[in-house]
Amino acid sequence: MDLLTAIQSNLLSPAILFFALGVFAAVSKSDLKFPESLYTTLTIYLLTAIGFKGGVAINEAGLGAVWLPALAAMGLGGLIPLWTYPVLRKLGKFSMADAGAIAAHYGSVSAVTFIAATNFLKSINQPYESYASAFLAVMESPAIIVGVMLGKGALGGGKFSLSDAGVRHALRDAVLGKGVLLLIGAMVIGALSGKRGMASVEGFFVTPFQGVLALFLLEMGMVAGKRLGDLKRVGLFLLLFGVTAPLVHGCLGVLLGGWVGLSTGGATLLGVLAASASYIAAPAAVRLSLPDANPTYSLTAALAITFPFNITVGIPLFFELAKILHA
Amino acid sequence: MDLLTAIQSNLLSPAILFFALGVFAAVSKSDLKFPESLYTTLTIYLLTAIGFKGGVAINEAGLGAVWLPALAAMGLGGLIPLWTYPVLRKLGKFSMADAGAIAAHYGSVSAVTFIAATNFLKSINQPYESYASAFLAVMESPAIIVGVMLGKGALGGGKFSLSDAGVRHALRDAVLGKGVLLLIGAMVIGALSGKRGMASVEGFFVTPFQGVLALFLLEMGMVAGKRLGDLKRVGLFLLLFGVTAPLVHGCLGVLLGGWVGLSTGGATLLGVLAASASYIAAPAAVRLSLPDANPTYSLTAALAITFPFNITVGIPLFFELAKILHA
Amino acid sequence: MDLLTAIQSNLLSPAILFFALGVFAAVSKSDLKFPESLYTTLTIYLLTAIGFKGGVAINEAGLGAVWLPALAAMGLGGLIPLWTYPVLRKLGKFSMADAGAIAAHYGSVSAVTFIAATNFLKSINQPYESYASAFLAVMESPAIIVGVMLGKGALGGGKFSLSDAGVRHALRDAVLGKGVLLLIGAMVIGALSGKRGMASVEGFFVTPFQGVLALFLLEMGMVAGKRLGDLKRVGLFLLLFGVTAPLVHGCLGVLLGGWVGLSTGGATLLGVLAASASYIAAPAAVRLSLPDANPTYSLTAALAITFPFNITVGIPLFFELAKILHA
Amino acid sequence: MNLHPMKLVTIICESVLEERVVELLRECGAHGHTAFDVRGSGNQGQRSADMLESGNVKINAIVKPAVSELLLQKLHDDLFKSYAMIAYETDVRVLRPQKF
Amino acid sequence: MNLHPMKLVTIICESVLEERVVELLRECGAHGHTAFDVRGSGNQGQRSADMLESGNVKINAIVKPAVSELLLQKLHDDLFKSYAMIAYETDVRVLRPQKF
Amino acid sequence: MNLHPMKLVTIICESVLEERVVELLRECGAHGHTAFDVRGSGNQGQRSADMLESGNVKINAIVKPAVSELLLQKLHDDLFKSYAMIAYETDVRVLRPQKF
Ligand SMILES: Nc1ncnc2c1ncn2[C@@H]1O[C@H](COP(=O)(O)O)[C@@H](O)[C@H]1O
Ligand SMILES: Nc1ncnc2c1ncn2[C@@H]1O[C@H](COP(=O)(O)O)[C@@H](O)[C@H]1O
Ligand SMILES: Nc1ncnc2c1ncn2[C@@H]1O[C@H](COP(=O)(O)O)[C@@H](O)[C@H]1O
Ligand code: NA
Ligand code: NA
Ligand code: NA
Repeated sequence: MDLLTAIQSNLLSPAILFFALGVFAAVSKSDLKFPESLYTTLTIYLLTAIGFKGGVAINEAGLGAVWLPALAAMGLGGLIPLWTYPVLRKLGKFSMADAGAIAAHYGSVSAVTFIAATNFLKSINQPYESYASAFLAVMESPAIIVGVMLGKGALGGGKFSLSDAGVRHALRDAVLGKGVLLLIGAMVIGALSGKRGMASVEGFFVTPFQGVLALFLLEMGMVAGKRLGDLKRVGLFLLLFGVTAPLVHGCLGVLLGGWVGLSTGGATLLGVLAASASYIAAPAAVRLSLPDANPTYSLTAALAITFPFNITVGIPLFFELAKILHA
Repeated sequence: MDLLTAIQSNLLSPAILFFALGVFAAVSKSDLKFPESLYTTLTIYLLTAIGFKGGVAINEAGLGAVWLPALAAMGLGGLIPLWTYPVLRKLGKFSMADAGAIAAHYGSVSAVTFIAATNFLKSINQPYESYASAFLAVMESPAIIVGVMLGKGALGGGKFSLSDAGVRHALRDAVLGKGVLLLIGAMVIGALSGKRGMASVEGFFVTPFQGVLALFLLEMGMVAGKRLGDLKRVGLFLLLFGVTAPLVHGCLGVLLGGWVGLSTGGATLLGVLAASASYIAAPAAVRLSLPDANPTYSLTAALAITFPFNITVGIPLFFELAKILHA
Repeated sequence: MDLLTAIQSNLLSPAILFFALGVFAAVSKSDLKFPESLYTTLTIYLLTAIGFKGGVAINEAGLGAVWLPALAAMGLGGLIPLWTYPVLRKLGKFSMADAGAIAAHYGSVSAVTFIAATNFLKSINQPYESYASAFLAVMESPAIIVGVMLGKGALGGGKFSLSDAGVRHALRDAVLGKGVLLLIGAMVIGALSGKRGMASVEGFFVTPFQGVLALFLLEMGMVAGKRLGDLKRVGLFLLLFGVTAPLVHGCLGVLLGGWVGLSTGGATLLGVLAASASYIAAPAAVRLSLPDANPTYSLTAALAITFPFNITVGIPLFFELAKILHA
Repeated sequence: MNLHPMKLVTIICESVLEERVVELLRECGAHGHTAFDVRGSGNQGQRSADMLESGNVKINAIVKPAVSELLLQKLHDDLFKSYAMIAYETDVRVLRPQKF
Repeated sequence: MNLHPMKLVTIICESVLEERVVELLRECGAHGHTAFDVRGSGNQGQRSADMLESGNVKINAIVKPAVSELLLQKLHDDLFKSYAMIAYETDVRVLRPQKF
Repeated sequence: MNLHPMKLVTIICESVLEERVVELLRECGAHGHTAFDVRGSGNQGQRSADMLESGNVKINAIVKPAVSELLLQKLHDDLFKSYAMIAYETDVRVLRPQKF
């Protein structure tokens, strides 16, 4: 299967099509509206399921196989803001706060993009390290901390201080936020209960999983669609950044994945993680600690540009790259 | 299986029994209460699932097989108000607004009644055209538009006007309301992703489907049960109408179904659709565009009379009729 | 498998581990929060599913097999307050209202503890009477009524009166509350629709059941964890009571189960029911009818002491006891 | 336009009380009410709304001044002592006084 | 600190009306609004919020006194007769008057 | 019956701020609060409540007049500039003044 076939087959998967339907619903101003609690419920389900499955995989593969690539993933996440921040400052002319905020979002990761990538690999029967959700878990926080410090000017001797109530709340959210807690918690549970545990809860965490993702992407499509109107306001530079950054970071991730010994599937996933931008953990933490950053910039770029780019074109692209690398 | 056995087996299905439990809960004033978001969530699930399955069926059958019966279904829906309106005006002595409102509800369709009918057919192993949910999708709007125009006196030179804010909102809701959007959207997705798509989301859209319907009918039972108290207020005429209209329209639908070449199962479904009265799309649209219509009339008739009649007696009845017709 | 292995295997089941994760989330003040409607939704699901399955089992076993143990269970529930009340009054120095309230909670039962016990038995392939959920249904109300009467001083000629609005509402909730209604309602439905009904809704009420329980226990863990801070306030006596009462009642239940002819699994379940303390039906009914009772006492004891004790240590313990008894 | 003064009575209490409070409202002469679920904290600790049993509800009723006085008195006498709750009165103006 | 008097207009109506009422608010000159779903009872019976179609919504807007008057008048003329709804005005004080 | 005047402070702000605002309330001397999730629109656009991150919360606290003043001042100084939010004060009357 070449790149075009891969992209096409990806575009015709129910999950992606439901995302498109959501965008359409938002743009056409339909009265379709998800109940406010459904978004959170689906998030909890997806994070728990992906964490649990990853834990069962760790139980089987052993921690020995996981620590090196996980460390590499974590490092990559923490480093990404270090080059995106100056680019945003110099080329994008963003304020310190805005540049730090955007850098934090792009260094952190998107769980749903990751899940869409595992679905893509499954649909084409491409094996991958199922413990890869451990990378997702460890990549969420570091970039947020680095990005916030950059945005506060801490590296230039600025005013990053733990006595600031916003920073304190933000740090706690970055390290112990619901995303990390559910992912790592469910992972530990999966690792402890192993195959026998999986057998008992498979009918909930595995059987309906892909369908739930499709429903969630319908809602994500509506959320992203409502942000399309903001595209004009964020400016051309950020539009370009929203596509270039995932391309660059995705390639880096794939390379790093190959280098630390991941399979074609695993390297694809690390690429996808690096390419993805957070819209759950990062927005809340950044909003609290960098109040002067305009959330429209980071959220619109992450949700309305990078997320759709990754789930439609990015995933098959990084997969093709991983294949070439392993050939 | 003769009519009585069919009715009896239908009455003992979990879905119908859960509906009865819901009515009991409402009537006995139990403190059972579904969270406000659960009703909407279940609606979204049922509409998406039924649409998606229909789309996969269209993908297999080809649009060529679908368009004629779909067109017939649509026509039937649009025509029903044309005779129910004068009946309600002349015999029922209803005001123009009320007659138009009720006509709109009875021309439009009830997704849950349709789903209960497919479950009935499945439970007796009766095959049917699985693309029949396309009929459901196209029958929702036309009757609403016709009924509202009648209620506004448009056909008698009255004041139906697009500059009326209520009418504008109502038209948009009728054509692009969440019901139609989810049904048609999921149908297109099913048609595009086909069998491969179905394989991936089957564990969500098919496996738990009948159980979710049972839970939804529990809630519907509570909603209908709360309306039982209004039965006195709507008058004897509407009580009779709530049973006669589905009988007449159901027979019409079965006949039309046979005429356009549907199987016994398919004709049953078209009959059920014609017999059913809307309580999702129609109430909102009608409320906005015919504010002087008393919603107690249309909602009580649709929910507390016609809906229970159809899911208990109507479905097996129309099935028997379809069998006779095809024998 | 001896007691320690049983306890250990129970502690490593996903459900128990998710409970621990919930406690951790609450204690660490993570921002993880379940949407307010999710708790209710999961409760409705669990009660309906367990009731329905029990009904199907009754359909198979016949009412003849069920009535004697059910009556015994009901009697046990109603009697428990008769000795816990004086103990709480004399040894615990509680006020009449408080002693009655706590007695009502401990005589009534916890559906989730029961479900966790059936899961434990299933995971070790121990058969049990699947109609045992009938015991759960009949044990909920009697203790509440007895406890409230005791708390009102009715047995000492006190002021228990049906003209008290609180008592009236409470009685209705105890007898017709959502817990009883869903359990008994679903049970009747299961008994009426039997195996054929089960076949149609199995994908919803059985397949994902254990996973849903795990998710619910995550939330229960958070609820219990938030109450840990109240442990100091309830005093040492209640801490001891929260562990001693389930031990005593659990043994009684197992003995009674053996005596009325239940299998090892069934006797275990009756023990678990007797040992469990209510935190759904009892709190609401008691709050309305014994307003002077401090809900912190009963809820903290039931939720933060007895519930965790039962699902971790109690269940395997009562199972071992039942085994010894049947050996 | 003619606005008429009325009293808005607000009651925030344990969810289990909703039905009783609404009954009380009717008895005192209120012709309607509005309710919704809230979370909160007060003397009796935090009330989190995750279980109905430990959640709060906020109930509003627009009533004539005399009704407000009666209502607050009754709440005080019957419920204030035993339950986690607060109640307060606000001045509002409405268009159709006969409705309340 | 300088607090400025404003009017808080509250509208409780059938959920289907939300969009129209918000449009009306804008037309009358409100610069913002807040909305949430409620249940309630009134002249037109109980409204339970289990179906959107039979639920209520509560809409708040802080506006200048002149806007409040215009708004209530419009609600009265356009919607009061046909729909289950109430509206009322309260005096409030804000810090940044130019915002409203 | 003896009603005592109090101030009701209402804050409508981004959901992420809830914890900070409640802390601030305590610091300024409020003895309780009530909160619930809302949607709305204002200067900073529409806030839809589908994601916590873009939702609003409405926080109420009944406090003594002095506390209200302090609170509004603090909100103004610490949060108004950077966040989507409004705050206002209403006069209310309560039965048990010592509770607030
Ligand atoms: N000062 C206050 N301001 C606003 N709401 C309050 C206040 N005090 C109490 N409440 C609400 O009333 C409920 C019961 O209060 P309490 O009886 O003090 O525990 C609390 O959970 C809050 O929702
Ligand atoms: N007196 C009242 N106090 C508070 N809310 C009311 C009152 N009357 C009506 N409402 C609310 O307004 C809605 C519509 O009222 P109505 O048009 O009287 O049926 C009701 O469902 C209640 O939510
Ligand atoms: N005039 C207003 N009336 C009622 N609520 C408002 C008003 N202005 C703003 N809000 C609420 O406060 C939130 C933040 O406002 P803003 O900072 O203006 O975007 C909005 O999302 C609304 O929920
Ligand atoms: Na990234
Ligand atoms: Na119809
Ligand atoms: Na018990």
